[in-house]
Amino acid sequence: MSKLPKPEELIKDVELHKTPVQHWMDTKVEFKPGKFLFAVDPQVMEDLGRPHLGKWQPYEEKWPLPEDWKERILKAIRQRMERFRSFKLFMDICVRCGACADKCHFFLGTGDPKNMPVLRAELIRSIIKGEFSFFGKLFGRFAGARPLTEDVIKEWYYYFYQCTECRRCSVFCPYGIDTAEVTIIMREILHELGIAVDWTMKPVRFSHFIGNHIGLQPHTIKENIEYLLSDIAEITGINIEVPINRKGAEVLFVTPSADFFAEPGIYTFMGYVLLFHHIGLDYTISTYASEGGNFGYFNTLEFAKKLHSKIYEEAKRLKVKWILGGECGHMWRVWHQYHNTWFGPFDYLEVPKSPITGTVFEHAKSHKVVHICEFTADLIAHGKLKLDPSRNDHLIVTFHDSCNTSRAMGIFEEPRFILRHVCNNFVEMPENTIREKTFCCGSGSGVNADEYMEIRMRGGFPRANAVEYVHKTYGVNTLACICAIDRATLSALMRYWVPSVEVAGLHELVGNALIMEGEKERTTDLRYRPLKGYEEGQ
Amino acid sequence: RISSRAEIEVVEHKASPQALIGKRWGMVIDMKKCLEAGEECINNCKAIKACHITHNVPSIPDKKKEIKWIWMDNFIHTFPELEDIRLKEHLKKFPFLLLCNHCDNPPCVRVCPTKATYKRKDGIVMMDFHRCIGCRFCMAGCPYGARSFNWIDPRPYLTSINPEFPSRKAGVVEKCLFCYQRLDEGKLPACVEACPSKALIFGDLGDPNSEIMQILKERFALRRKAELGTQPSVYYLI
Amino acid sequence: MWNDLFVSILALIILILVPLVGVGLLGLDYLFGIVIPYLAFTIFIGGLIYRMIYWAKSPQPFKITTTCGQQKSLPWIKHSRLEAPASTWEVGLRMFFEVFLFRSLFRNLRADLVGKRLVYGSAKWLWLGAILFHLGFFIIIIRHLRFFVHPVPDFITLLDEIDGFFQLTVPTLYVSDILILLGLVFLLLRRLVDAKVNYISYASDYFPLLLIIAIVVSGILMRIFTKVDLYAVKELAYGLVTFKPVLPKAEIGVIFYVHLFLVSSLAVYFPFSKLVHMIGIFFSPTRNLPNDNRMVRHVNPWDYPVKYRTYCEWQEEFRDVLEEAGIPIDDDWCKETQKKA
Amino acid sequence: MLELALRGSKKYWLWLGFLSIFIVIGFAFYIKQLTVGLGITGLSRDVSWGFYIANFTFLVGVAASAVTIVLPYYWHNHKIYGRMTLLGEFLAVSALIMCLLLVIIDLGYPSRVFNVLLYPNPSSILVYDVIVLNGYLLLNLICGWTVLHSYYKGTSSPSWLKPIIFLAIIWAPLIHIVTAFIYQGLPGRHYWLTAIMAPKFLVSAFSSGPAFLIILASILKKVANFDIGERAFQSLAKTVTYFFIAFWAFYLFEVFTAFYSGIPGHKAPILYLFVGFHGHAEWAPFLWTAVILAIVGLVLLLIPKTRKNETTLVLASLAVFFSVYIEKSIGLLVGGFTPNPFEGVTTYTPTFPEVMITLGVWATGFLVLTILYKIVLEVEKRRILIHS
Ligand code: SRM
Ligand code: SRM
Ligand code: HEC
Ligand code: HEC
Ligand code: HEC
Ligand code: HEM
Ligand code: HEM
Ligand code: SF4
Ligand code: SF4
Ligand code: SF4
Ligand code: SF4
Ligand code: SF4
Ligand code: SF4
Ligand code: SF4
Ligand code: SF4
Repeated sequence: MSKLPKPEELIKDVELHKTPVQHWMDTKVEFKPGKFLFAVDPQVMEDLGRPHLGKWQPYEEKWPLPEDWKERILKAIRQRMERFRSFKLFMDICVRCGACADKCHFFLGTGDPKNMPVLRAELIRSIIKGEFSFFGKLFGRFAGARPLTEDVIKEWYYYFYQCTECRRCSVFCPYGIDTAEVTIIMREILHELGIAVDWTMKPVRFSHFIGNHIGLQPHTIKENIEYLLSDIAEITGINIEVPINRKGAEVLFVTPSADFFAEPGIYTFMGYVLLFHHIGLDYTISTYASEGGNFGYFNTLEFAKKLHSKIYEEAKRLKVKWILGGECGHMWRVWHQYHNTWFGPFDYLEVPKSPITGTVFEHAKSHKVVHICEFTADLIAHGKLKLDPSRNDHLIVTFHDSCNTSRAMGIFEEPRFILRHVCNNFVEMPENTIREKTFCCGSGSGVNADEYMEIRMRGGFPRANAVEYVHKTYGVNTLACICAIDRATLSALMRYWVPSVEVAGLHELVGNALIMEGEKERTTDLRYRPLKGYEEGQ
Repeated sequence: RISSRAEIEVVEHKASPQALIGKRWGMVIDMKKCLEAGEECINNCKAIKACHITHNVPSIPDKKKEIKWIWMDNFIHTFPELEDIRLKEHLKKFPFLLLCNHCDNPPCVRVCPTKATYKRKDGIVMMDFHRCIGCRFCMAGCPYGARSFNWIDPRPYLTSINPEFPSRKAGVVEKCLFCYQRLDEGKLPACVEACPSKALIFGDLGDPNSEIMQILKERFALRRKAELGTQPSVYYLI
Repeated sequence: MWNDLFVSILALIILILVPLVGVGLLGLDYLFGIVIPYLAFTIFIGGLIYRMIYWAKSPQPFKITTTCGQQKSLPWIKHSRLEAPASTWEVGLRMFFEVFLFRSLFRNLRADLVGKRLVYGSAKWLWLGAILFHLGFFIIIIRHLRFFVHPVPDFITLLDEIDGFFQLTVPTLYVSDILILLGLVFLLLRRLVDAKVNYISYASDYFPLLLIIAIVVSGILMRIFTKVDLYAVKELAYGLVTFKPVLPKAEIGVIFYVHLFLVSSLAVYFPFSKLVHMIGIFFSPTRNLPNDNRMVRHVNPWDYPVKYRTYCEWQEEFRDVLEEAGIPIDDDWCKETQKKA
Repeated sequence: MLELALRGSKKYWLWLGFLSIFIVIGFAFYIKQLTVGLGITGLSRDVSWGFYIANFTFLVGVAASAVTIVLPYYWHNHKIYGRMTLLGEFLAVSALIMCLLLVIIDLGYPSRVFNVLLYPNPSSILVYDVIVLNGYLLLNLICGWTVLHSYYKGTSSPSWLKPIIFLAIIWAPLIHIVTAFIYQGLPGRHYWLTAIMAPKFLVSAFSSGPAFLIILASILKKVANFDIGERAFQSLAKTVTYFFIAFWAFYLFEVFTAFYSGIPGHKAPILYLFVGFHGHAEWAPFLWTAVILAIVGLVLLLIPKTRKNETTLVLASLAVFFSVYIEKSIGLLVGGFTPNPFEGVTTYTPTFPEVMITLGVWATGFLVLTILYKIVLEVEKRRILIHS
């Protein structure tokens, strides 16, 4: 991280409307510090029973690929083509119109043409043409085909981890070609050889064995929560208890484990707890299913399914009626798009119904999982919350739509509705950088590693640039979001690009604004920052 | 010259070998002869009939939509600018045959945006029905009301059809063309030929020896709205 | 880039020369007028069917709709039916807009780096060019039906009249012909001039554009300049579609055979190239699935059970710390699950 | 940016739907006119231009009037017009679209319209009019859209735009002068044959156009919460006042010339329009309405108190607008063709289909205007969006 240039210099080399003279098939990848991820520690793969290449690093000239690597890759490709119509189709129908080209934040931050989504997909499309198609073999480059070589594997490793699976490209593609889907499948294919990233595989191991990706053991979780509750008591004068692994609760609440432990997620957790106390919700959290986030998803779909199986065993065991999910992007993408297929049908759960307002969440009638924003918005709409938005007056807030909840779920209005009720100063970022056109933080999908800082800061540049704009124009000092990984990645991003902006979860702001019964006069927010009117000397 | 009027282009045309050739075609109409020919002749003017039958001119009863190439009117309407009361009184009983004047300086040609109305070298102000877009600028430009527009499909109003000459569709302007097609065949205009009293005399104003130049030399003749500078080629004898 | 363009131009020239030589010099009217069109059409239909079966054979394991608008959730929140469809009907609507109006392309933006600031401009030219080309193509195809059906249906005659409304030439030049040419030339120029698009273009991207331009130009030539005997054409075309192929006695003109041969080439090329996007768009899972994952369960046919760490295994490992922290222990559950197993 | 016009409130869509009804009806009648011919109008051999061309002439003025805002803003750096220039330019765009539609509709043979470009007659004013009108449309579209696009992107306008804006400023009076020349060069049409026609057109445009903008701006203030600012209103009001005075002064000069000289041909049209001629006075009530409106408008504009009050200002603007509309459209056309070359009077009254077709064109213009303004407002709104 020390070598990272100053923000003004980082993007100096970016050219959005010029391309190299050389054909893209002739350019090779170079693994420079700050621009690649470390390969997985073989021990991790051993523990999880997965193949691996032993100890190696990507910058090595010769990768220790197994003898039969080519056959294994081709077999894996063929198998995915049989299993995924999406993959097969996307390989056939791209017309290379280039509509997606300047939509990817990695392209905008690096200017590297292979970061144009179309070319990213072309990295594998060209192989499928070159290895499986007669005409592809015949016409070669003129038809966009090339043979599979070791360099191609390196290229895949480099570029399929420079895609955060954010789907921004898919919004603009006339056929909805989803390069994220291609990336997901290509990472799986690399896994077949044992090629994976250390930073994402360690959390997978933790999640698998301990239950959450940080490796918090049950008692540590409890201690952390108690510590947060004592803060709450100090700030609000209210003593709250958080039920853990309680059988027979109505609702199982699952959230990413970062919320128990890491700043600024812990403030969001304080917000949740205050909210549940405020309305008297009958709920429990679990130390077994203590991770909502899914790090398996960044590697293979099989891992993704493994890790989240715990949630449903826990729901069954605790005999809850339905599940409430906290703020998280990737977690919700997996929950929304895959869970019902993997774990359904859920006959042991009930159609979610808010015990406070009586609203039946019809749109979750089969899956029986509700997003916390849907839940809170419903409470506010029914006037069940006592709120004092002026307690957030020291903040000028803008909202970052997490790419996953935006483009793989479609949750846009609920968080905004909540924001408008819990704070007085809410500003939108420029139109083309929010909602379905939102930009990724640049470090999602398991690339949030320190050694990757340059790429992360480049990939996050479009998002940061939009924040910088509202910061300069309206004095925005808080970037609200509904994603736990965002809270980690955006914090780093803001420190680099727009240092005076802090990142907050949406429910942290809810927690600030909630008027609790029997509370003392609050003088600070949940982070012990003075509220407006209570600054030093007043 | 340029200051006095916008220049117009004069179009050459190819004449057939048997065609009548003139430098500047014109017409003299002797209204006295008509007067002499009597009410009967005036009410059923053979010249008008001949023209309209030859050129497939429809007879549309609605005055507002009517189409006419040659027609009769009285003195006051024909020469509104001649305010002289005694003259009015004197000429009240005269009929006047009206048609396009084939002006030497025709405003209709000047204003036509597509050159659908154009002036031939021999002085005939021509129409190209294919080119006319029906903008009716020429109608606003002509100070003599010589032009008619096909407001509706004229074909149902044809009493007889002359297959030798095209009929028009709705949307184009038309007017007397000095029987260019007959001249090409070496014949005089249909109206001239049809008048039993020879009240219409057709000839070359550019040739000082032509019949009509002789007549004009001898007799006093009127031209409509001469003060506008359009130089009409149709003269009236009274 | 120039290589790719050059190769596609070369390919096109060969395709034009073949009928010129074949019909013009060798007089192989029968081959070019009847055999090749039948063959091409067979390959076209066969190829498309093969494609569809090929795609349909792979299942779509997950419902991965791309949502570009508000999901259907609470009743008082306005649901974006088109951008996050929740029912089949809404999906149909979304597909309609995609197929006929290129809705996603309509969203297109252009990013520019102005100093240190990224700005996003509206960029609808690609959309316009694409619409001109595709809609023009569609209209031309429909209009061409007048050669193949008898009697000519009224709607085609009407389309013909509207399209040929402006009397620019005799016979009238169709407006759609001009527009499609504009669209095609724009798309080609874009490929050549826009650095990014240029970088991702192969010969197989230039070729179809050039081929279609050549088809359109030969058609316009036939209509306006080197007029061909339309009665002979209709005789031939009508014979082809009624499976009673006859070569008209009257001479049609080589240019017609060039047109027909290029069309046949396009038909053959179609199923095996990117042009299958025409069919593919209907199969696209990010667009043709409703965003109703939490309402309706989607089934993955190749789903398989996975091994994960069960509660009991986990409880065993952490029994001590759980007890120490006072978190409830659940042995009943372990017994229950073991019994089941 | 076009997509911004596709999102709007229920009222917005209702308004668009309301306009579309007129467009559809107008279009249906136009199809009828295409099949039957211009016979479905009230036009005749003697009055060969009518309601279509009358509206055309008026709208050319509205289009030209954009310059009364653009010129002070760009040339004299008149900052208070900042939020208005786009409104002016887009008003010109929609007015020109209406003009071009009306010209096409007035043609007997619209399918041959390209003959004007294929065989242009250099001595025909109409050819030049086609060029200047289309040129002005293009200029305004380019200027307006480029400025708006840079607002949208949040950048400053490109430097190549300046010369184009100045060209547009010079071009604006041209469109109206050339349109005046269509009339003013015809021999035998006494009412039109006057050198003051072009200046009169200009001053009428410079009064009715800004008056229309005042009305539009006050509507925008009500329905879209878009305020051009008090000073901009007053600036516009002054423009309207000066030019409106000039307009009626010019008219009176013409009346003086006709009646002092006593030339019958010159008097006749004016007599016909106001008091009757040969027993015909079909349009006198309209012309007198125009006069009354003019007086009302002028009084409201000249009294500082009523000029400064927005309600009375809008009333005054409405009076000015309709006063000019009556005189310049129908008065001008009917006056020009009456009496006819035979000193007779053929009365002209627009028919129902004619009026509906014209309404359809106005509705189309308003539709275009609404959409363009909607985009402007959306872009403006996105520039400032603090929720409080
Ligand atoms: C091409 C040509 C036939 C040929 O084989 O030569 C022709 C072709 C047609 N004429 Fe003509 N006319 C042709 C010479 C004439 C002539 C003779 C001449 O030009 O010397 C006339 C009479 C004089 C004149 O110029 O008007 C003539 C007067 C008409 C008319 C009646 C005028 C009108 O517009 O109403 C029609 C009827 C029509 O337009 O539907 C007509 C109609 C047509 C139609 C639409 C066929 C029809 O009968 O409905 C043909 C399409 C023309 C187009 O431009 O769209 N054609 N037509 C001749 C073209 C000459 C040229 O280019 O100018
Ligand atoms: C469609 C129609 C005009 C219309 O707008 O109504 C028409 C349209 C043309 N005719 Fe015709 N003719 C049309 C009726 C006729 C007729 C019959 C009639 O007058 O009712 C004739 C005379 C009969 C005959 O067989 O001679 C006719 C004799 C011609 C000729 C002269 C052929 C000859 O050798 O005598 C041409 C010139 C040519 O072929 O180059 C011609 C040429 C044309 C052309 C190709 C114009 C040209 O300059 O070459 C027009 C074709 C436009 C197209 O492709 O759509 N058209 N043409 C007429 C069909 C009406 C119908 O009800 O069928
Ligand atoms: C029942 C009468 C009828 C018969 C039989 C008929 N046609 Fe036609 N055909 C028409 C009519 C009517 C049209 C005009 C359609 C149009 O406007 O395009 C037409 C149009 C055509 C055209 C298109 C001309 C154009 O440019 O639009 C061709 C070519 C043609 N016919 C050829 C043939 C041939 C070849 C046959 C015999 C196999 C045939 N026709 C039999 C009535 C007939
Ligand atoms: C220097 C003397 C002079 C002044 C000052 C003057 N005019 Fe004139 N005006 C003339 C002359 C000379 C003509 C005749 C020109 C012609 O016939 O083309 C004329 C013609 C006109 C005509 C055209 C009459 C026609 O039908 O051709 C109008 C209208 C007119 N003036 C109005 C005005 C107005 C309004 C003003 C003041 C703003 C004005 N004049 C100031 C000298 C003057
Ligand atoms: C204050 C009133 C006024 C304005 C504004 C005005 N004019 Fe004039 N203009 C006149 C008057 C009055 C005449 C008539 C004088 C004459 O006939 O010589 C005239 C005459 C003309 C003539 C000469 C006509 C002829 O036949 O002699 C031209 C050309 C002309 N104006 C152009 C313009 C142009 C171009 C503009 C605007 C850009 C303009 N005018 C603006 C008052 C005005
Ligand atoms: C359902 C029908 C179709 C749809 C929805 C469709 C849609 C699209 C879209 C959205 C594009 C991208 C925009 C562009 O680059 O122009 C495109 C490109 C293209 N389409 Fe289609 N298309 C269809 C049918 C066809 C057909 C029938 C053909 C021709 C034979 C065709 C040929 C092409 C070509 C050549 C391109 C690439 C243009 C370029 O190079 O930029 N399409 N199509
Ligand atoms: C991909 C399919 C095709 C395309 C894009 C195409 C395009 C065109 C175009 C643009 C024209 C100019 C005139 C017009 O627009 O109607 C034309 C004319 C023509 N085409 Fe095609 N064409 C295609 C297929 C065919 C086929 C299969 C035939 C065979 C019967 C054919 C026969 C003709 C003929 C005879 C003309 C002259 C028409 C006239 O003069 O009116 N075309 N074509
Ligand atoms: S937008 Fe879609 S079709 Fe176009 S280049 Fe990108 S992936 Fe291919
Ligand atoms: S999914 Fe996101 S990161 Fe991946 S290529 Fe598309 S835009 Fe880029
Ligand atoms: S962390 Fe948030 S912004 Fe980043 S990739 Fe994930 S969802 Fe997108
Ligand atoms: S012109 Fe001839 S026919 Fe006609 S009224 Fe006079 S004399 Fe009779
Ligand atoms: S009389 Fe009228 S139509 Fe005839 S030439 Fe003169 S101006 Fe033209
Ligand atoms: S109506 Fe026809 S002839 Fe008259 S001016 Fe217009 S185009 Fe020319
Ligand atoms: S000269 Fe010919 S066209 Fe003219 S009026 Fe006489 S007959 Fe008719
Ligand atoms: S009355 Fe006067 S202005 Fe009219 S035409 Fe005659 S001289 Fe000219």
